[in-house]
Amino acid sequence: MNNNLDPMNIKNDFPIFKRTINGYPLIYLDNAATTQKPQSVIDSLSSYYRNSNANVFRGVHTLSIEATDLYDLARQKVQKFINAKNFQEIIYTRNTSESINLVAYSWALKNLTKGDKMFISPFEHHSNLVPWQQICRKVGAQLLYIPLDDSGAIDCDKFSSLIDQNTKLISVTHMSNVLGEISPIKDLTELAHRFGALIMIDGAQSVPHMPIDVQEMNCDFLAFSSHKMLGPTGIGVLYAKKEILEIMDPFLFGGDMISEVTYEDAKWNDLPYKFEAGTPNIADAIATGTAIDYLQNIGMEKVFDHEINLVSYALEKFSSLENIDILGSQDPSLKGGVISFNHKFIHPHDLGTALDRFGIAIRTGHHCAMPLIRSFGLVAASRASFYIYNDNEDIDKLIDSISDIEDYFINE
Amino acid sequence: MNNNLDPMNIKNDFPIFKRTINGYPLIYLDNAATTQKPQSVIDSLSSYYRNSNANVFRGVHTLSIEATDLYDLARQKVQKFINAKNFQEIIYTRNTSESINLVAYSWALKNLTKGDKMFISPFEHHSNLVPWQQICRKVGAQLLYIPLDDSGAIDCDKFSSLIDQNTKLISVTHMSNVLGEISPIKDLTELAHRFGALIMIDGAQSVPHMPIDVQEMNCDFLAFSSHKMLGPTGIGVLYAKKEILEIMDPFLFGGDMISEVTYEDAKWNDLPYKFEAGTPNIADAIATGTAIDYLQNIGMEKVFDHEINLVSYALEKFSSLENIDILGSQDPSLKGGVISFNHKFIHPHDLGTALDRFGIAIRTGHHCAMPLIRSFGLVAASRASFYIYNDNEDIDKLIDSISDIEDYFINE
Amino acid sequence: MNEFSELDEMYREVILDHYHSPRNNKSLDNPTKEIESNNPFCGDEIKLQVKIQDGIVTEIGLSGRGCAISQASASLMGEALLKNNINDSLKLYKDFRELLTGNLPEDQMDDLGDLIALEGVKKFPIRVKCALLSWSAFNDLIEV
Amino acid sequence: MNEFSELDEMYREVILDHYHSPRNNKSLDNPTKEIESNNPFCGDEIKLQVKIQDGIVTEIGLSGRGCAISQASASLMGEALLKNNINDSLKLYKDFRELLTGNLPEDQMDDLGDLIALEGVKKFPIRVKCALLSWSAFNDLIEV
Ligand SMILES: Cc1ncc(COP(=O)(O)O)c(C=O)c1O
Ligand SMILES: Cc1ncc(COP(=O)(O)O)c(C=O)c1O
Repeated sequence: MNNNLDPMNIKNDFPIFKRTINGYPLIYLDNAATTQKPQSVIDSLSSYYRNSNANVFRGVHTLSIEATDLYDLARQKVQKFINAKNFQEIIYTRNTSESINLVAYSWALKNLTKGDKMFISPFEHHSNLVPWQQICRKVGAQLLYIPLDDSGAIDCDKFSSLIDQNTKLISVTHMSNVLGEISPIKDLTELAHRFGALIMIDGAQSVPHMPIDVQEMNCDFLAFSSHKMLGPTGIGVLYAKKEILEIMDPFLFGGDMISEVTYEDAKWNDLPYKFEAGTPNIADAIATGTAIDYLQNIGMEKVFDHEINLVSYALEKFSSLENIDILGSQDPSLKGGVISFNHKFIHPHDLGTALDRFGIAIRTGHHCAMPLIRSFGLVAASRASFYIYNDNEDIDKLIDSISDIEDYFINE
Repeated sequence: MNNNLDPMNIKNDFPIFKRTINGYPLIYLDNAATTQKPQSVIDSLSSYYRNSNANVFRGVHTLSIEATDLYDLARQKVQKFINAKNFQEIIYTRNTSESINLVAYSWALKNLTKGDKMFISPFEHHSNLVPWQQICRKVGAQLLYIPLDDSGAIDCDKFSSLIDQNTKLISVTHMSNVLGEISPIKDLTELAHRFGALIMIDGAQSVPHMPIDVQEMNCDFLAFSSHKMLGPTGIGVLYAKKEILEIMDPFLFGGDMISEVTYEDAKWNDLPYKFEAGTPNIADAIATGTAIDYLQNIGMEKVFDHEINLVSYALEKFSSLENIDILGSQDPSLKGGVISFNHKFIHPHDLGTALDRFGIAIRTGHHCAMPLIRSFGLVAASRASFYIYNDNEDIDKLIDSISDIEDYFINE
Repeated sequence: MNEFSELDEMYREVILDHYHSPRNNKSLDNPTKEIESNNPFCGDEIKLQVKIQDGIVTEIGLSGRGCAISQASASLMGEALLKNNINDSLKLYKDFRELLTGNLPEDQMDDLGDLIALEGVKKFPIRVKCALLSWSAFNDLIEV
Repeated sequence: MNEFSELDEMYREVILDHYHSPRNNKSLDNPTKEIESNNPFCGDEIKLQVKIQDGIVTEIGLSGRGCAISQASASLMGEALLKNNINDSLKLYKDFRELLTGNLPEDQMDDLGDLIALEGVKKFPIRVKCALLSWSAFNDLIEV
């Protein structure tokens, strides 16, 4: 028991669970969209603004020095969290979407040309799909999809016969925000590098939920969002290998990303600052460090194990509901803590509205993955996604409530 | 008296003034870099994360609906604050720098071509300079500088003989973050429009300090940052006229900015969402609304008057220090609450470090306006900049401390 | 259970009935006009066909998929349009929209007939779009 | 005033003296090597010229502008370099840098001579760059 995390204890650290929804205690199962925040993260924000708020860099006054130190320290925490080799490899952005756009604009626009190929998977969130549609169209490159096997999983064998020397980039989600399925990153990375292509990992759903070691993964780029891992909204990260960042052009221009400016020209600042224009999101960067402290205090192995346990339990429970179809694999060993499902007779929006009456928050709709949802013959689906404060009881309540709602919508 | 704001009372709303710096009460004169935050803004962040945190749009559960409502309401507050005609004209960005880059990428890259001209002033912050250097170089347009008169102010007469039909864009700071001087926006806007050019206003230093009415100003774009107006870091605004936004291409691609996506193509969402990719900075947008509430409760006329009074008082006081040169105009009627100065014998960094011993925070360096600082024959300068919580006593202490420091550095 | 009493305000019996047994659920061979409309965000889809004679809707074909509210609203709309003058129906649309998004005066509510069953949707603002999808499709059909 | 006692740790008398009367403040006609270096962020500038004979710095020319720390440190460096073996001076740089950014053992401090006057800068980490500007210029001058 000592080796598992204790969701009840954890829930106490999250003030939002003190509130009720329609008279019910909140059961929050929308973690793939954004997670709740522990008191320590909220305190980190107030403490910064109450005690140390100032603009960073170059200030010689105490507040500015304190703010700069806190800001740098937070970046070191991010670096250690994903085991990046260098401090300079951690770039702050607004969110995963901006991290991907940064690579699209600063790397791909320059390095993809007519006739080149790039691959993504059919599971991508719009954020790892739409930027590439645009870039490939602009430069005349081909945007291709990694093939799937009969079970609907990424097929590396088939893929290895499609990838070639003209392939310059693979960008693939580490874990699908719809299906929860985990991509074979290791094989894909090896394949990419064998053909001289770079590989970008959309880690929005993986970094918050499992141990990540970018040196071991050997990926070239990794993107993730703080708000999906207990941190505040408005801040995300792009990890990239230093040697790649060094030859990339800056993306946004302005204060802090330059070292010298004349009326005619400008020189870029060192990494990581070269990619961070204007006053950074100081407070949220610092609070991201606090979120990482919280997660590391638990341990990312435990986080992952806990979610696997939850998803196994949930899959088993769901199998008792005969009108429910699970999207994608039902093998918990292939999945993180995300389950999307469809009710044969109740539309996701009706189900979502009804569950909300019981205080249960699930997500319904296309989950920013329209083409994937359509590939299941659907236009919308329901999704329950878990995190450290969820427990089996939450799942029991979800299943029981769905049964009650079935009675209401179907039998009445 | 009733008609003036009361800085002592206001100071009580800002928890940071309870702390001491090196044993002294904090005297914060670095407001052009970033301002301090009232308790209400800090509370707004915690309250959001404690009670309503969820991802916005499309969610049918209570938290998501609440978060979306709060997020939309905040945008309405911004809209009213600058008197924009439409909700759709308010785009959230990270900061002023990103707002300017958005226009550079989405408007200028498409609408400027070889042989075109654009003008900026010699007073620009790097954020309103470096993006244009890059864009103009890329498209082969000329980046030109609005001429100054003998007093060093923008010379609209001379300018009117330089601007022509090939001029496509003027981008100019409303108030210089170094000199505090206010640009003749009205004349520049008329000139721009007479020649069919658009005009962008860098409002980073004006929107926080004076009443702004974009309809009356008739500018095409306006950029500003929340962190310089009592709000949190990590959020800024681009205002643009709806008809211009409508024909602009999106900038960042991803979730939330699309309405429909297939594996091959995507359709853009309506304004303002078309320009906001990925999970927005929800909490900081909401807190920006709270900052606006605070400012509007005082009244922006009063804020402006207060700063003019402070700057008049400070200029008078500074004239008693014989070794100090004020940069730019000394006429308080031309300036907002910013004074940059240079000590004949004490380097800004030594002065800044020494003032910090007395709890006084000023900024020293190039203030992200290197070419302007160099045009004064300097490489660094000192800057005191004011806001609603500053009073004459702060200025007295600044001046007295500078005298003491002079004794230390010069006579010893 | 009392959670359902709140839900009942939105999902009245007549709505569930129309959802489960949509009226005019067919395809017309030679419609005067037809339109397809969808809300990509939630995936509601509606196809509306009408035969019009002398300003009167004489036949209606409806199909679609989506949530109970969008599908029931379409079915209820079909009944309201049928055999009615188009201009009267446009006026009905305006009143119905006002009911859900504004403040329709009590005395005008009577004219809405069965449509009043959807009044409870007002308490769920996020679902108002669902109730209006078919109606705005009808409006587009006529205006264009 | 006691604020100045803290400042005194950084701005010792010897530093202010070197700041006000920089040593070797001249331009050499035929330097063996010369370098210009600056810190664009704070605007400190330094120009260093050396004449070198048999591995020994025989003459030195220094000029620049900037804060008291950067200019005094340059002046102090000039005195330390003059008539000294280049390799010894590079070793001195390493020790000096260690003094300000790391933890130089007590027993090695003696070798620093007058440079120890800058020890107080350590308490103001943001100013360490100022103290090291001239030294890293020297390092670049030799290494390149
Ligand atoms: C005039 C002016 N423009 C632009 C900026 C850039 O603002 P931000 O750093 O918030 O992007 C500043 C702030 O330093 C400024 O003073
Ligand atoms: C797999 C995946 N990629 C990208 C994103 C986009 O993240 P954000 O909205 O924080 O930019 C998400 C979040 O919804 C996601 O789940």
